[in-house]
Amino acid sequence: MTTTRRNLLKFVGGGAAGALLTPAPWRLITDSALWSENWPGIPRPAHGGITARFTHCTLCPAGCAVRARCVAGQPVSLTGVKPHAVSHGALCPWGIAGHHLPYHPARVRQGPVKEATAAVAQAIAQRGTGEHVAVLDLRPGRTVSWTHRRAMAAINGGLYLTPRQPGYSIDLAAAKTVISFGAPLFDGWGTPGNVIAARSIFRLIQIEPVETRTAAMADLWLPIQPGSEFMLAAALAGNMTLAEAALITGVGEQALAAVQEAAESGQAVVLAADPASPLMSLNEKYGALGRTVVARSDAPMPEAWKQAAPEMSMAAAPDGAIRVLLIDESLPGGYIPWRRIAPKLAPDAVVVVFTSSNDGYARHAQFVLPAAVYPETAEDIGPAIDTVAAVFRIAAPLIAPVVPAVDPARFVERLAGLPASEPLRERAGAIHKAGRGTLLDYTAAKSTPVKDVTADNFWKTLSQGGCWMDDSAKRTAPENLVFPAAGEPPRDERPLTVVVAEPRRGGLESPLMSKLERESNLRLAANRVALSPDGARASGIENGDRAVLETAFGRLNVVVAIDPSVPAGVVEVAGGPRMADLCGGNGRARVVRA
Amino acid sequence: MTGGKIAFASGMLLALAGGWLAFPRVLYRTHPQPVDFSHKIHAEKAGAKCEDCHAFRDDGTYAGIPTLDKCSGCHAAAMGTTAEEKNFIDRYVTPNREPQWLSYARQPENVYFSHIAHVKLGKVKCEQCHGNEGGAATLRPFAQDPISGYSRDIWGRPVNRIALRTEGGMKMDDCVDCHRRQGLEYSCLGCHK
Amino acid sequence: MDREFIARGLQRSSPGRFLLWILPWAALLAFGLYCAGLCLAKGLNQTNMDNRFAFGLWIFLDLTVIALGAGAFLTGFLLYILKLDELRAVINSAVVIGVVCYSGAVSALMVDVGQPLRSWFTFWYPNVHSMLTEVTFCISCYLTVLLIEYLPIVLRNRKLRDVPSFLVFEHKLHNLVYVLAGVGTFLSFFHQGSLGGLYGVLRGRPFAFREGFAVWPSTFFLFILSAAAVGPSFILLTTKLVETLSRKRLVRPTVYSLLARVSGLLLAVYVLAKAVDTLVWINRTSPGHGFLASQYYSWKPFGTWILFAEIVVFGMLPALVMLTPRLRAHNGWLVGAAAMACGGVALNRFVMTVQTLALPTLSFDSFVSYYPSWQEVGTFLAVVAYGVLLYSFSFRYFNLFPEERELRLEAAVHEEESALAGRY
Amino acid sequence: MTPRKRYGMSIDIDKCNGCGACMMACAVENNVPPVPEAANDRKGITWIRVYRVDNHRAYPERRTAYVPVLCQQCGHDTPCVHVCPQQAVDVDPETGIVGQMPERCLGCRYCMVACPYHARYFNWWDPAWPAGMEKTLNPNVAPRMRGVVEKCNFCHGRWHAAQQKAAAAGKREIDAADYVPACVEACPTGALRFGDLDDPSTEVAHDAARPESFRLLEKIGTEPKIHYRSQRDWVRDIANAPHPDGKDQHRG
Repeated sequence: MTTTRRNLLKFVGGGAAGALLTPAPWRLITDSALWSENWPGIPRPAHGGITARFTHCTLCPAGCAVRARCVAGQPVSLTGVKPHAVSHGALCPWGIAGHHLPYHPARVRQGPVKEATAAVAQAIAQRGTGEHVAVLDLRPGRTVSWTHRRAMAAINGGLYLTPRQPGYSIDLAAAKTVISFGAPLFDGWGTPGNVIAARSIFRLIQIEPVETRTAAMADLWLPIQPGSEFMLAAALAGNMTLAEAALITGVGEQALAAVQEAAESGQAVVLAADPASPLMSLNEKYGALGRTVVARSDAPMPEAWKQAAPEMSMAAAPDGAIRVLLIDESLPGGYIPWRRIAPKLAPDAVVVVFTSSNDGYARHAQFVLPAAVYPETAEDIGPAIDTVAAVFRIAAPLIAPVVPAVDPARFVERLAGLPASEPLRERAGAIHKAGRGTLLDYTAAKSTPVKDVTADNFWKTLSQGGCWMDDSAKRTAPENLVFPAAGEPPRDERPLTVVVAEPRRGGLESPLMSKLERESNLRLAANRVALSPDGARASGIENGDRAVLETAFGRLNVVVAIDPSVPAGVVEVAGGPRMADLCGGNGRARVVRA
Repeated sequence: MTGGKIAFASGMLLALAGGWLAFPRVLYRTHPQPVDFSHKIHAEKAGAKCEDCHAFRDDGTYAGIPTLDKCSGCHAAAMGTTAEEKNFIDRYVTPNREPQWLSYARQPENVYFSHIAHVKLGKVKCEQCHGNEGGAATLRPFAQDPISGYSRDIWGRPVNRIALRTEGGMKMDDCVDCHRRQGLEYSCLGCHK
Repeated sequence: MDREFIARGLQRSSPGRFLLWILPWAALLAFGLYCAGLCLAKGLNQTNMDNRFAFGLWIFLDLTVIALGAGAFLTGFLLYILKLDELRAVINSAVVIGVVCYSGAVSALMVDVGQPLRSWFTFWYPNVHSMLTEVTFCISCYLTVLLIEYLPIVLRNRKLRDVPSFLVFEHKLHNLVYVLAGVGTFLSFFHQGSLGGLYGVLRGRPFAFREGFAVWPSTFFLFILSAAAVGPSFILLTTKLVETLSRKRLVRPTVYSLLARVSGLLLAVYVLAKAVDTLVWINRTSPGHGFLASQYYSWKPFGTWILFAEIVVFGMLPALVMLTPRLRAHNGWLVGAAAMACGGVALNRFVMTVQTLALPTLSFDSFVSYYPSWQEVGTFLAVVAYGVLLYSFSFRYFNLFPEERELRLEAAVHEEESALAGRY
Repeated sequence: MTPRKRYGMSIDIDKCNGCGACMMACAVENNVPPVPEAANDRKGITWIRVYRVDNHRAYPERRTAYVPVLCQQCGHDTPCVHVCPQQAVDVDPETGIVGQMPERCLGCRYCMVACPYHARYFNWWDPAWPAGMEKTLNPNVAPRMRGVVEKCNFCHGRWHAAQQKAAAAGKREIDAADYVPACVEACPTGALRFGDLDDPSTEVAHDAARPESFRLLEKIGTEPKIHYRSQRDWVRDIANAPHPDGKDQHRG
């Protein structure tokens, strides 16, 4: 037999025919289809025993009780704890995905700890007379806040700065009518479960220019001309006729009369988006002070802690005199625009921020040190605006820290030369000693009076995500409640009023928030603004266009959504540090096509 | 002309031989188990039953292959004289390192299989699916299909997919056979996740 | 070398000129294959399709191309079963067009699915209720039939004929043509229909949903009719095009006339059926599902003009032209009408695929639009380039038009005669 | 054998404040990855999606409501089931749940075209979690791969877990309290309820029978098992076919 081309072809043909009669090709076809189930990049969830662990959410002052479903110890999903006296088993979308934060790709993972320590020490040593060391605590009222305050008291010229605090609590259950001037009741104002549980009791009148989630849930929504809230308040206070107010606010006279009637029919409370707003003074008229607006109560604390620096607002701090500013941004809180802070700094000031996010003060500080995030550390949560009885609840860590984080309290303690302490434990001891209130043990699903619990068990239960709650005391009116008078807004020729329709605290949020912000349009993403069809047309902007939001303080690149529910002359934005730096509350802005 | 026929036939024969004889051998990649564990010895000498080591957790999930602490309970020091035991103690027990057992029966991620439902409600014996693993004196090598990544026990044994008798096993066909016989076959998501 | 493959008695351009013609198409094909490769390697995120526009350019291409390729089965049917012998002049060309269209469509589909490795599941675990199963089975079977029909054309190549066994094989295949034509017709009926059924069964898309007979919605029959109607038109068009490009006469005018008559007749029947179907749908089917037909046409740019264009401008008009002997005899009218008929079917497929998806179904949906990405367009162009190339090679090396040689001889004789006549 | 169930959901639109907790809980429970930056609201995967709907009036008369839309689990002539060419979609006769098998799916997307509720989602990208975040995946649900379709299956992983729990207790029938989808569990306002529609004692069966209850696109005859309700006339109108007016809303 000779090897010809033809024979070679026949050989190959025979081979092909033969191969088809073997399992090989068929098996390869099926195997490759199975390979598509397992091709690289598809992660395999870890398996293991399933347990429930408990903690409290630290993402906002609400501090909702959290039940974590853990697989082999690792939390894989979070739910509320029901039944719960305050949080009622509810969690907000941020809280539901809180266990993703340690793995956030944008997290601050490392920082110049040594350099920052040296620079701070040097600045303290070299500071001139009248120059201060200050801590800015974005979430005052926590136990570590007291550490900060004690440390600042120990340092000569130490200041303890905080954002403006309400200084009162709201007992929603005591209200029959809630007149809300843009307070985002259903979107971050208080404890979600508490607001929802109280919702069936009160009638909600929401006064704000755009239909936010809260306005959509209100019994009555009054779409008001942006910026004219004080006129409406003046009319309610009787300082202006309803007809005049109707003309200015754009709210019909009848609607105003209805609000007035509801407000005066008893048990009304006025709430405002800014808890320190002058609008809150209407509560005096409606007799809400001491009934709905009540004094805040704090959990007992060790006597020794009272040696602490007083809370000071940023405005009260002396100009150009802060040589060292330590910003505790480990938990997101009320962001103070940088333009209010910058004038307070000395020319060669050292600014250190403890944070997990690059979005806040990290943009302004010299030293950015990584802070731990929820649920990595044990800490307590300051009081929420709508909890009346004092509470002490600990966010028990659910996972080991993913990055080497710096504890701001330890840093400040060391700076002040205070001995290292276990403040949470000390405070738990003080609470136990006071002997009041009840201990909620989520693991055992029971509550026990504190006096029936040993100190050790009390601490053990708390440190596993338990909660202490004070007995309901007699409501008293808040003391020293002073609301500043309404100031004149600065003149600004820009055509649009900025309305923050999407409250946002800043800080990290789960990457899965893309479901709400990009994969659907349920929430306004940080880089998006909404314009009315008319407003967009005036600027020559189409839906989805890139544009620049321009205010007196700067510019921001945004994507525009056109939304007929936005009134003309308004640009809806999402809150957050960048927006706060750009315009603060209700500024004026212009949107220009990019 | 005959030359052509011979060429055709020889090509065919070669392919047939390759496909039927060589292919099944090269398809699977075998890996030895980290320790040559003898189920037989443990069953006979220690009188262990399957569920003594392969236990359920409190929540009803199946814990699978026991972890090292279960072994260390008895084997903190050598109990016998075999080299394999000494090896096991030196390499795993003393340094407290988990042996990386290769599970013959690990189902694909997309399979939901509840041991407790089968054992407790269905009264299925371990051997019915796993075969007489408990009586084996030695651990056979772990054979894996490198393309699909699945163990030979759960996917594609025998390679020609012709089974003369319906036997217990852990392939989807085996599951479906048994469920179908008992009228317990409803939907994909009954057993997939 | 090249010469040896070209049939005797046929004149083809020089290899250089042919290469010049091939090169741009080959470049386009290469670019298209790159695009398709991107889609396969990186996934369908390379396209502009999305959850709302889950079908895009490629499905439109598949539906259109398969409708245009219907000439293959219809010509076979008319020639072998109904014995319209004139069509022998275009049958080979029709088969090549069929092969081009069907293999192109199948290749595009392979890129279009998210998991091509699992495409055989449809054969192994078929869901017999799915129109797509019917489509897959019939198209793959019919593509096999087409390839078998294509084989004799290849084997009759001048060089390949040298192999005696090929010739024997070719002869045997040739005896099968009647069977193949029958099977092809049967299969084509079903997959053209089920391609229509694909949309007609969509209860959730009242714009596409139609009632029908037994398991088949009316679109099933409309698609068969419309595909059959434009098949001959497309053959007519391609033949005219090849005649223009190669500057040769390939078939006799009577063939064109016949193709136009068939096309016109079927188109007329289709337009009638489509009109009746539309009326039933507007007045009964759609309102029965809670959807007023008027709302479909209130979303710009899809006004009622599209319905008018589909039925009257690109349906009735070309049908009338092709059925009128005087107009049909005029080359411009003839080609124009055939082109319009093809355009009409493309428009119909566009409406079925694109408009169906663009329209909202829920009251809070918005009307959505979609523009294909360059990767999608590239893949689309690859199919076109592949078609042009396959057809060009087939035309060069195989005898696609049996009358070509006779016509050339006739022309030569005619030229001689007129030359003679001129001399005297 | 256990008696057959017909699981369904009731949604009180008047209670929904559009917070999005259900969407987050769903993605967490079902191992749905976050999408790449390039994705928009038409390429993402949200098994449950809350739409903003409005009354088509201009500001200040405009009013908004939030409507969570998930797979409506059609009970009759289920559009996606009979279009799938390879039986990757089926209805479980025991539970009435429409199931999707990603491993069987070819990715042809015909089912997505068939679904009038846009409740089916395609994996346009390879699933990708930020490094470390894959530790938070739920072991009861298998992650999907690129190129397949997925959708809500009433948290079938939870159904499995409930079954396993019942089996551990030696029971064949699950405890109703053990099987609640993640969205229902997460809803802070209690707008979502879940249960057996065939059991008249359940809250959902009661809700479904209320006069203000409606289903989306009921007229097309697919018998969806998600029952919405609202006291507001204009909200109930969303059940019907779209009107072309007032459709310039882009954030819905």
